[in-house]
Amino acid sequence: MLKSLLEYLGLEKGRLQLAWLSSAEAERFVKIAKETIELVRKLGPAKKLVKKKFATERHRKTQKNNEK
Amino acid sequence: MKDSLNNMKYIEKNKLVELIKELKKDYILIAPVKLKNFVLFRELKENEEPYLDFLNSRNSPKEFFFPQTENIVEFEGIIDKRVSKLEDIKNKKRIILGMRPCDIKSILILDKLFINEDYVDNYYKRLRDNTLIFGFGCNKPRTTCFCTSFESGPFFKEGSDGFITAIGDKFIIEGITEGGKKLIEKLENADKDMVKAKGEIEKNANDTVPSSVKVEKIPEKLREMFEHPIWEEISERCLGCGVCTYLCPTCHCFDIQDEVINERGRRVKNWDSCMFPIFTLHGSGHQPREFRYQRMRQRIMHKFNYYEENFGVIACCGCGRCITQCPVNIDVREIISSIKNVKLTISNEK
Amino acid sequence: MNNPYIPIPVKVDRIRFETDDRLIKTFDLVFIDKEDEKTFKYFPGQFAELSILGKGESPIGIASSPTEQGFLKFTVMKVGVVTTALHNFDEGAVMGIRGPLGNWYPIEEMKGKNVVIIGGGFAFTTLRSLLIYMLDKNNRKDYGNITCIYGARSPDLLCYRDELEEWEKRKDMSLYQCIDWKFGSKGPIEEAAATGWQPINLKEPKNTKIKPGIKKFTAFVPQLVSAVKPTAKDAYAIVCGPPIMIKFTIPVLTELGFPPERIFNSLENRMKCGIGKCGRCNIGPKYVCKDGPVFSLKELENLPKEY
Amino acid sequence: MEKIEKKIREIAGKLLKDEKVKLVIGFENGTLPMKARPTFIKIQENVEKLVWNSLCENNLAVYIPFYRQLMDKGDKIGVIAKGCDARSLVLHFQENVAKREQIVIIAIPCDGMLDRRKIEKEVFPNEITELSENGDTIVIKGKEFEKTFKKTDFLCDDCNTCTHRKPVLYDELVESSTKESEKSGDYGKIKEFESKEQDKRWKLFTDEVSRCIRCYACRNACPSCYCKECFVDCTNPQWIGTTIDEKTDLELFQIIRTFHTAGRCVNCGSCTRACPMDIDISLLVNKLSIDAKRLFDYETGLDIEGKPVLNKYSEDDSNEGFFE
Repeated sequence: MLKSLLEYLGLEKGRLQLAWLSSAEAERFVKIAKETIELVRKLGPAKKLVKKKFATERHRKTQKNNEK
Repeated sequence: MKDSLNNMKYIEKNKLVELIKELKKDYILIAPVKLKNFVLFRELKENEEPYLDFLNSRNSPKEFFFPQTENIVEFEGIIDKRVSKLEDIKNKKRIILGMRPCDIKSILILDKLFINEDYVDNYYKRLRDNTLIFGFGCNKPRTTCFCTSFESGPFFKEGSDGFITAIGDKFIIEGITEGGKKLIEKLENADKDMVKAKGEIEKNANDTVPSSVKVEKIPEKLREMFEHPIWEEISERCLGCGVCTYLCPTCHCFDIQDEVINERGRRVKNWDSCMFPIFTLHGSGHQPREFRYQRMRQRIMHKFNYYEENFGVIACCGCGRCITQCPVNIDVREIISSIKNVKLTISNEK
Repeated sequence: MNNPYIPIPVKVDRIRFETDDRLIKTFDLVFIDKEDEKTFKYFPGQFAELSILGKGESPIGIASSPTEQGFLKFTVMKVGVVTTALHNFDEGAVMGIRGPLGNWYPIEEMKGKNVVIIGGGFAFTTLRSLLIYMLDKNNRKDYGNITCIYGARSPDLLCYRDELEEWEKRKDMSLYQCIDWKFGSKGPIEEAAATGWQPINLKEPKNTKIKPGIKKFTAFVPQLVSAVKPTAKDAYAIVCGPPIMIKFTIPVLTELGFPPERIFNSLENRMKCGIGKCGRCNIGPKYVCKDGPVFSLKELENLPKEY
Repeated sequence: MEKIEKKIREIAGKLLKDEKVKLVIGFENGTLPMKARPTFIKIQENVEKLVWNSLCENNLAVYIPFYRQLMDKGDKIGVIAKGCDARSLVLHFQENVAKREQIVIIAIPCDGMLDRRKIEKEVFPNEITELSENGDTIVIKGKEFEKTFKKTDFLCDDCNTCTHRKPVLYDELVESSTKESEKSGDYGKIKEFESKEQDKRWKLFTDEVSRCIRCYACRNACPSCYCKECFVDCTNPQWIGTTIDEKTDLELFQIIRTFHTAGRCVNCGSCTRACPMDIDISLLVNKLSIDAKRLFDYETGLDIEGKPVLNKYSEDDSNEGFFE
């Protein structure tokens, strides 16, 4: 339901992945992890639900200082 | 008289947009804007027009002097030198256009807290000093307005740098302070008829305010009522949310919080509300205001007794926002009148 | 323009554990900019906001006395986010401080008078400041007899134990200490007695005859006050401790004849700004941060009981 | 309507007189023309205050957690309950907020409540000073106008889509001619939103939430939100930032609060109505209810013996969204 809600609100499909896993399923874990990494790579860096304003404001300032 | 006539200017309503465009070159312009079906004060964006046919705004313009979130310190990593956000506060002058007299009164009330001989809140003061306020007379007060109960009224001008009155298709603008006068000096002078019409409206204005509360002796009486059972009665339907305090133009309690993201951090002042239990919760778990009635009591006491005792003025301006927006319709006018009706017995008088 | 929200940079000079439960540490802070030291003028009883950027601020009583030069001392219990961060600091760490804030003990008014200091647990901090201040060789002559009654749950929870030992030996003050082992889980009264803590008549503490030379007892603070019977004549009582201790000590002092205007308490409440603006630490119209933390009993009697 | 009012007063009066309950929570007339508000009747004489009309918008179950101490003493509480209030009470029974025998449910099948904001919009910016109800029509008056509307055109969205107007559980039932909503369970607003493009949806959602002032009225008006310590108030660890200029924290607050009501929300619309900034919170909570129904064929607050849907596991639960 969480996945459905987030996708409904416009977060990229696949940004959240869920799986039933037992501690004995090592191979499946590796497979799922790899697939997820692959998927997220395709999606690129997260832009939504990332603290934007504050981080970028500071970032800009630091850049300016560096230029000086 | 002659001098005061010179300070009376006017502008056609449909010319206001041009004036604003002109002012925007040198000033940040804050004005009411229509959103969905309510009106909010905010900084006018590019090409955004103010909406002046409003009763009062949903939010209170106090947020332009006392922002809900305001950086007080910014830092990177651990600091070993003084850091201050003060230099960064935009020095660009601001104009608040169309602020209602009740809201201006609230700023005069807040001044006493933020700028006093004990300590000066520099952040508040800086914003205050950088802002010109153009008040806007209330031709149509709401049924929940009771500003006249607090030495104010729909055409109360104290605190305004200029004052706008809407008459027909014109705005009459009166310059009050030097800054205000200067801003409108290029406008055309109002003629005698306009000034007369304006005078007429102002004359009977106070009678147009439909609602009132009698606050005489309330502060003194409240002093004796701390232990009174009335608080439990009044607060029974309270949900404990922060609507009343966050929309209130005189509520000023705040929290200080630190926030760090990737080694960059800031310390901020955030609005806080005495209606939230966490407001007074001690680190040890001790809680001086555990119950809803204690928090409600704090809110009413703070406005109508403590503030009066500390600063000589009641911290309410009669705007009615807390009444219209409370999810369960708790009405401060009713609270005051029930306080008035309480008969103090000997046991309440310590 | 002086900005009351901006912390003054300080360096943590020295850290030591105060109690054996390792929850209380004392920090000596020195100003990085020596100019700040000159402007930071304070009196016993005042507090300051210890400020750790990224964590927040915590109001703590100043435990050092203005007569001690070169550092500020704070004794801090690990309870919340800020104090935990502080406890994790190493010597040499840099942090901030805002202050001095609040009012102070009536050091002027008490001149020429006897002073009874009553403290419990780690709330002894600002009382230490007061004691050091009055015992200072330049100030001692200004005050009459000084009696100090200090208690904690167990001996290892008493703060400033080195100094307590010194004060015990001093001729110009009397120090009484107590622990409440009997009531805790540590052990019976006999065991305490073997390590030097003498029993008193707990049911009728008034009837306890204190033998000269005996200065350590098993008792709660109010009972010990009752047993010591400090004279109220020309005397001030300064009380600082947990609320429960204050609650039971006040009646004892009243019975001994201390009038409300000569009993002083130091209170605490949740605070943020420390300068009477943020609106949470009020007791009635008074702000603990600005109008307090020191209140006379007489003042408190006129305020609502909401603390 | 008057009949219902009379009956409510009768039942409440009798319960108080016979000392069956200590307190009846119902509605009284408010001080605003478009508002009835919660009231707390403790003595029989006061039952005359009780009213019933299309302005009784609050979900009264929200008050139950405040009376735990009273109930622990063995006292009972009477609650005037619409369909949604009753379902919230069932949730409270399921989650041990109260025991079934501690609450006397006085049930009223409901016709849906009016949405103040929809009506205000019709006459904006003027103020409505009077509202009267007459069967299916409402009449509003202001200083310079008078208008008549059809009631069903101005119901709250959540009342339109309501699936159980008739209370599912009760001790006393006040009969009425209520019919279930024609649009019952038809979340057109949600479907419309869903059909938009992903980035458009995100923009709409973030724009809406950007007005949030963190007054937490949505949380406090919600009968399902009764945690002693809310995640937004935790300081150690601190789950979410405290500011309003960092919009991500506003978005997170709404998403997480919504998700905390997943399978526990009765879609009473209290959150949406309480919001002073007119944020359409039902846009989020309705979606969860749709999913609960779609994935687990579950509706909140129907079965007192049952458990909220995310509290139970069955082997044939839907695995949608999980890796195969």
